[in-house]
Amino acid sequence: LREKLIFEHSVAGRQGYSLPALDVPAVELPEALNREDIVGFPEVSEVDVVRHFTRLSTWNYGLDSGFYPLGSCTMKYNPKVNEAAARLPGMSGCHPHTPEHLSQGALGLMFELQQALAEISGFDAVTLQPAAGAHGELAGVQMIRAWHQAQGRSRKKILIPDTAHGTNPATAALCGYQVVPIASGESGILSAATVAEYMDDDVAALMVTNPNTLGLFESNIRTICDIVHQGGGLVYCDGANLNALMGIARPGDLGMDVMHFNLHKTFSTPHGGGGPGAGPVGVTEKLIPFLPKPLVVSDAGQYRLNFDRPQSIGRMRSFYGNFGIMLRAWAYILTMGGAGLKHASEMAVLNANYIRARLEDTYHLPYPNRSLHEVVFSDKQLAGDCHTLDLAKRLIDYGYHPPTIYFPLVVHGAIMIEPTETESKEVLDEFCDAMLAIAREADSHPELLLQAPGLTAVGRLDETAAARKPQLCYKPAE
Amino acid sequence: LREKLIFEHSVAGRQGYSLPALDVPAVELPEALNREDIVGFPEVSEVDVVRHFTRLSTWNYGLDSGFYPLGSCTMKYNPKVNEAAARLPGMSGCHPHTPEHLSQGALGLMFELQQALAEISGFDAVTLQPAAGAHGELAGVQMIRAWHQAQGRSRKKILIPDTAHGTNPATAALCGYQVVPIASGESGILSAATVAEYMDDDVAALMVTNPNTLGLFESNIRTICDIVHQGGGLVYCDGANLNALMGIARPGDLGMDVMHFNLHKTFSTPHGGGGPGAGPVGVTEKLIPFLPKPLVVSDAGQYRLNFDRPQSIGRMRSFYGNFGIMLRAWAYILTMGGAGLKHASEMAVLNANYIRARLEDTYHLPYPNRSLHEVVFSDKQLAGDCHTLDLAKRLIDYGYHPPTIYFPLVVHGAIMIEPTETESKEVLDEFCDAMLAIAREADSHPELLLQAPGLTAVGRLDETAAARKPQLCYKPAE
Amino acid sequence: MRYIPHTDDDVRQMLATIGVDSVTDLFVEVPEAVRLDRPLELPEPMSESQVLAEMKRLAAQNATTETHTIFLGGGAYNHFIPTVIDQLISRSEFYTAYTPYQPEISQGTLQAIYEYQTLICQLTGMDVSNASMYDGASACAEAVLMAARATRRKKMLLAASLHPEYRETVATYCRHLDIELLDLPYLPSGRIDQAALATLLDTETAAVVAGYPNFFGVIEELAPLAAAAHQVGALLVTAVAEPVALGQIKSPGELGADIVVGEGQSFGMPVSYGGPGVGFFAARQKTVRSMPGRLVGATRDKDGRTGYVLTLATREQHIRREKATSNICSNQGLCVLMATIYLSLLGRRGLREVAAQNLAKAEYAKQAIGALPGFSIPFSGPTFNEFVVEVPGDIDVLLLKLEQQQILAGLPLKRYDATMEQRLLICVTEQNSREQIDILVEALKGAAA
Amino acid sequence: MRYIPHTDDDVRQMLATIGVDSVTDLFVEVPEAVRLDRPLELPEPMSESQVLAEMKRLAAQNATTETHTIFLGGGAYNHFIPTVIDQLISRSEFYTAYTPYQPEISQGTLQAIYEYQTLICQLTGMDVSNASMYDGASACAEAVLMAARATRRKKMLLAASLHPEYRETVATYCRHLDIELLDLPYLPSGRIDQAALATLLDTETAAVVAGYPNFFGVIEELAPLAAAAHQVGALLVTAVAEPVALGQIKSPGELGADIVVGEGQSFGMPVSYGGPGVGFFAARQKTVRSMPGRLVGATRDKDGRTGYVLTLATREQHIRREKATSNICSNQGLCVLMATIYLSLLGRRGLREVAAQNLAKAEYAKQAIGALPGFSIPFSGPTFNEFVVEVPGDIDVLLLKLEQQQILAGLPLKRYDATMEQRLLICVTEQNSREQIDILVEALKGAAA
Repeated sequence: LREKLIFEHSVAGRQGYSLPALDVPAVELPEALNREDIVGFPEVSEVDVVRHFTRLSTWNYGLDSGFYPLGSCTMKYNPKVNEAAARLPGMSGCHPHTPEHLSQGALGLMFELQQALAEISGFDAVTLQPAAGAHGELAGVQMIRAWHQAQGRSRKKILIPDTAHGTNPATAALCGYQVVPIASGESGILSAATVAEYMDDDVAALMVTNPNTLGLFESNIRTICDIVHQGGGLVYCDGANLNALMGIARPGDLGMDVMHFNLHKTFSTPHGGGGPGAGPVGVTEKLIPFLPKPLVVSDAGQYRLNFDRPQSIGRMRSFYGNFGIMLRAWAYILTMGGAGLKHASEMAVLNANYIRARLEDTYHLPYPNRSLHEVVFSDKQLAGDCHTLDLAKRLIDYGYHPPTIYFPLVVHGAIMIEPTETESKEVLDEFCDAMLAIAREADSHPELLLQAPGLTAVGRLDETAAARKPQLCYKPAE
Repeated sequence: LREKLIFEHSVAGRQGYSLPALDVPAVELPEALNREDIVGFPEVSEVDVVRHFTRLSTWNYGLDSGFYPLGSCTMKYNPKVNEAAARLPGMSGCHPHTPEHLSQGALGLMFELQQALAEISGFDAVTLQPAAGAHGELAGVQMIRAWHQAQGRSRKKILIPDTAHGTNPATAALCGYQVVPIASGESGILSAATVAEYMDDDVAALMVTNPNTLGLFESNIRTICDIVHQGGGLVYCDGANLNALMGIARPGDLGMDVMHFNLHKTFSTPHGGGGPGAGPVGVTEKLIPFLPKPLVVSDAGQYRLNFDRPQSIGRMRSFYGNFGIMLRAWAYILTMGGAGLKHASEMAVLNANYIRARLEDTYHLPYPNRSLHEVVFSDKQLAGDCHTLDLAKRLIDYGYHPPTIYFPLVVHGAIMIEPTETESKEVLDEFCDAMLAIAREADSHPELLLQAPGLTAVGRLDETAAARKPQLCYKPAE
Repeated sequence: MRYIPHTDDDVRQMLATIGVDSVTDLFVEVPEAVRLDRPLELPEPMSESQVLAEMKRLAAQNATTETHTIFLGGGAYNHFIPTVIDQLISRSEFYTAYTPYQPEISQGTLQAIYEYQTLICQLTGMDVSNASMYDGASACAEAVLMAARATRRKKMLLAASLHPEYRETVATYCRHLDIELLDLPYLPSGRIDQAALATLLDTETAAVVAGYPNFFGVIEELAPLAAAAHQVGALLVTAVAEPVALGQIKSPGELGADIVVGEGQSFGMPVSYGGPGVGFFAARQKTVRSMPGRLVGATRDKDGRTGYVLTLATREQHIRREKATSNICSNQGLCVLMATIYLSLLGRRGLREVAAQNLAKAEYAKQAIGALPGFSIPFSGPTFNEFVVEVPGDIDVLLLKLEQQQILAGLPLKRYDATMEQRLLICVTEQNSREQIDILVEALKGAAA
Repeated sequence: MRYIPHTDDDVRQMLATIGVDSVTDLFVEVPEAVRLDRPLELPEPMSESQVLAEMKRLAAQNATTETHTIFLGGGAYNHFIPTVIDQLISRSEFYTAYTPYQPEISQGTLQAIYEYQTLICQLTGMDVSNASMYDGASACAEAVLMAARATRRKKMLLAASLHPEYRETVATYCRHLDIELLDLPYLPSGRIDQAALATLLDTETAAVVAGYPNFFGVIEELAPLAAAAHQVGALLVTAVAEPVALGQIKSPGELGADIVVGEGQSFGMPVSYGGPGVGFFAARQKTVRSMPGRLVGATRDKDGRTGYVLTLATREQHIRREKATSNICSNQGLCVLMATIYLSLLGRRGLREVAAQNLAKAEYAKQAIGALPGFSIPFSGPTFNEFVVEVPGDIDVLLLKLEQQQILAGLPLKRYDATMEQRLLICVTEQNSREQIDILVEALKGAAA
């Protein structure tokens, strides 16, 4: 059952809004400025709108619909109390230009969150301004560059292992750096020797994800950080996988200099179909002067915004960041406490290892080390013509959201599973049973995989056609 | 995909709640009173609960899912702003024992709603206490009996036409009355002569629905009321179909003495899968002393509850009624205003007549008079072995909630369609197209009807087996 | 009009299809003489923002736990409501659906009711539960009617300690049915006087109706009541206005009750100025066919899949009309769902813990207030989360003094019983912190000084 | 722990399957030396009721339209938010899903984005819109980067009347990319000085960046700017911080803009202390492949059914990594949905009516305040819903006096520009009644007297 576009529901004269009568004289703009019409905009009733988006929603799969083991995305349960907190009128209704003495609740929350994230990560200071992980990366690498400049150096290269997220090289490039890829090698983790080999006095930084995108802890990280530091460089940590380490080990203690957090991963804020998230950044002492401005500070029990930061890299966006997301993360931290966060990391790692143990005889495991919060298989042992994509689509028929596929790039046909701690053993068992059943189907009835999914609103879509002749905007038929 | 019962998700030790630590000394009850366990209760996490009920919801069909033309139920759009209003902490959080001077908002709202319902219906006073339509009927018939008693009479019979809702005779019986059914005759409406024939001095009241359950206006109602009144009886109006008459004609003006409203029908409050509703009752002057207590009154700008009502039939339930539902109805009335309510009735009648016009050549129309807000067909012209039930189930396959079926009882294989005013011409056209297509299918491919529905979580269920050996409570397998 | 989609053009086309000239022509069967010849006198229509502003204006005139510290119970209870409940009941598939007449597209509602029925059975210790009724008071009235049907007797013994609004509602329902209602007095303990019961009980007696806990918060001893009633062939009806208590006190079923009714508002519903809540109603297996209200049962479809349907409809009024077991034709669907979600979240341990906190906090308050000079606790029986206090001086003055400190100290009982003009019913739940209780105690002390 | 389902028994069984003895053994690859040897120092865990209470405590310390009459704009706007929006975005299928990587089970998100892209195109008069960016300021920075890529030039002319936070953000993004940012001054009208523009423009110039309306609420004349820019092969980038204006002012596309960015918070999102909102980004067809951010396109499945997919991913970093058009790898999904619902509800007439009310109310306020003794309106250009006022006396004292009357009168501009120490930016939307405006005017008069 197709749901029409909202534009196709439009009937001239229908309306879905109401306004109080205008209580002041109407004003006409000069003709040169005046807009007569918004051609194409829909005219629908409130009922039309409600049914339209309700129906659209039923074609989506969310965390509350079932297991969503998308690797690298930490799709943990999004607590409902956080949503209620974010909707308190005193929170959502506070204007960003409210005088500081009349927004102490908002400022206080942000200050406490900065402190808590610093404690969790082992960094000395945290900015909450960046709007997402990649935005945090950008702030982080800007700070690295600003620090080098302040030292009077202008290094040009950034080292990035092949297990990195794609945003890492993109960010480095956006800051004017040349990207030097490093191979992580057979073990899946960086060796100190490799880093030493690449390190020279044109290297501004190493960007590393820990645990990395194979779910492996970078065991040599302390030594690697020492090597980079001795070479005059800094180490950037992509914090996307912090969910494996809370209360276990702190990136700041490991020798990293900068790290972004993904509040929408580690701290349970909803993913929203692609956002909004929030990407705070933690730094060590020496980078504090370069943090974006403003920063929330506490002065004699009053919270205020400090704009007077002459060495700051400046502003990453308007206002103070995605406050609504910070608020949810703070509610999560209050709920969990320190012991609860550690327990979350432990159970996340337990869950991933359990899946690994249940599937490793059937699915090829390209890296043998003990992995942490996620596990990466390949499709090497999948029978016949069936590949990772087919497996993923077949999982949809079984009622699951597929794992991340074809990432990380170092694994051919990668299947990257991150269960998170909020899933129960029963859920994992049923999922593993499905994975094992699909492996058998690949052998006995490969067409079940190749033609999947079968129960969705649409079948596999022609992405090539979409890209070849892009249709990005609805135009009514003439 | 079956969703297990919540009990089947239970795992010992799992928990879905949290409490602050107890801040006073714990207390032990004497052993004779103390309960050790609640055997069978589930132990599940918050995530389990959220997924379980989210999945259950997807097997339901609501108004926001699509057209829901359930006759006699007035399934109009449930405005979202009313839901928001009901959730204001100052509304939902007000305790019913709050002193009157600290609950003026709640009392004021109830007073204004009483006044508005009186104006809409033409009655002299309104009680908001009854919790549902049938509860309002009970209050109404109790008042009729109390009035007769106050007059020193003890009449024993109530006249009820065969087009009445089933609750009417049940209510009369619950008040100790003997029910005398009257045939409505070929025109589908009551004739004055018939009523005169049955009227005698043992008749306490006539209970009538107007427009009646065939969607027909009781055109003789003024004369009929006169006859009943002259015979010393009263007329009860079942207000379930008020959605046809707002601003058009008022039951109080027609000569009725008592009427219940269904706020969840006429006044847009949500049906909630079967409730809660609210069933206020309006009465003429002479019945005011008998209204249930307490009643909200206004004294010099202060609202208060009047408990001092010696002739009152008493209390119908605890507290003051379903305040949360009244509040939504009041928000609806504020939104619509007088002209808006009249427009709603007009468009509801237009919609029903449009469906009638589009389907009357194909579906048998047992009563030829002009109907108002709903239209009743029969399955007489449906081909082959297909009956009303099969048509209804086939409509599910087309994406619709079926109309009311096999009611009213005077129509064999009745199909009772009430579109309400909130549906657009496009929705009605698509529905009529489906109805016409199904009529053709009944001829060409009857199995499509007989085996419907095909796309639902379960197929047609064995209701006979359910009633023969009732399983009303889950028991775990031993 | 944002809820009515008709454009002028739509109306024109539709009238043409119908074959009439104007909307007025659709109303030809409504005689001119009875038509309303003026506009309805109601407030002018408001925009959405105006409606919300008006509602906020009204809401600001009501005291709530956001503005006051509240110790009110007496049939409605301030318990914590987990956020999950509102999220789930706000799914339109639940709240915009109606009675599950078409089971194939109503399995969500039906399965939830089946789960609710099971939870109520487990909680009350009974065999069958219906799909809910309007509220505790009307459920109690229906229980009395059912007892009369089941025993074919007309005499009812209603505990004087039963919630007075339940008693009044029972009276209204029984008014015209020749059912005799007699008072069952209570002792200084606040419990039913068993000696008086022995005198009143006879083979004409249909039922004994007791609160559990009763209106004074006192926990009755049910077992002897059941034994005495059963000896003469009468039933024991138990009414539970505060079902959180059942997390800590033995189930009525275990103690011999035959029908257990009550109010479910405590299970995840806001107090909402007294409604909507939900009446629960549970009974023994043998009486299932004479139970009032809807029932949901499990069955199978043609492929053997389990599904749920409304069942035993032969008891209902749309089939048997005046011979139906009651005139109720709905249930409190969405409130049932709220209770089901609440009880699922709290579960086996959680409900017991919440109950334990209520018990402990109320006891802490009772001891402290009872020890205040001039105050006393008139009933000696064990209480759950509310208790009666005898206060010194003018009670209205006392309460006003506390209101000025933003405290609503309790429910004065004189409204229900003129002989209780010094008595206050104080309720303490898990939502009241020790600090709040201490402040109440100090405030009472100060106000009485 | 209510979010973590593991029982002790589960943990034991899972460890056995894995083949290790304890949870600690799972962390063997984390060297002992780097493990944290103490508990995290964070507040003790709170129950749900405690978390809510703490959040309410904080919320009560913030001024909002529920506590104050507010005339703040300057990049975030108090518009009425129809209730429908929150109802719909609270459906878990929307808000708990992630980026639509698997289109077959993400058609809801994808179709909504496609509708959003279309609405943005219609509103801005452009050909293509991306699936959104973080906010208006960062979208503006991305537009500058795109202009540099598209023109292969490095000189940018930024209007001094552009929102200062947009200007600062552009500066941060351009910091290390050898892009030169020059100021484009404004006239006493508050509009860009076209003579100065003529001097600054040359064939090195990549783009002219103008606010529309600008930071002072003044509506720029875009057509001459576009003409001048195009003459030297430069682009016109238009940044719209208050897109409700586009309901009443001509679209930038119609006037010749090449890239239109802006902040969508006005479209149904709460001000939320500055975030989240949504950055919109639209451009001409020919530059689609150099646009940053995600794009959704229509396509078909094997049975010919229409469906939507993320497309032109070759511009993205997960394929081209350091050669990607930007490092952005998400969009503001849920905020996009809010804007889409808002614009659908208001539609063709509604957005124009809302804009007309903003225009009229702000003009009413501007006239009244401009007429007050000692007050003046420094900029003569036409304004939309905000305007600058020059106030007499100490501005901080003035504002404090108004705060005491629960009025937040506007944004003092000295924070952004020390030369503007007497200037206040006042914003009036459809949410401010005439009565509120009259009170503001009186209060300003009184405070200055």
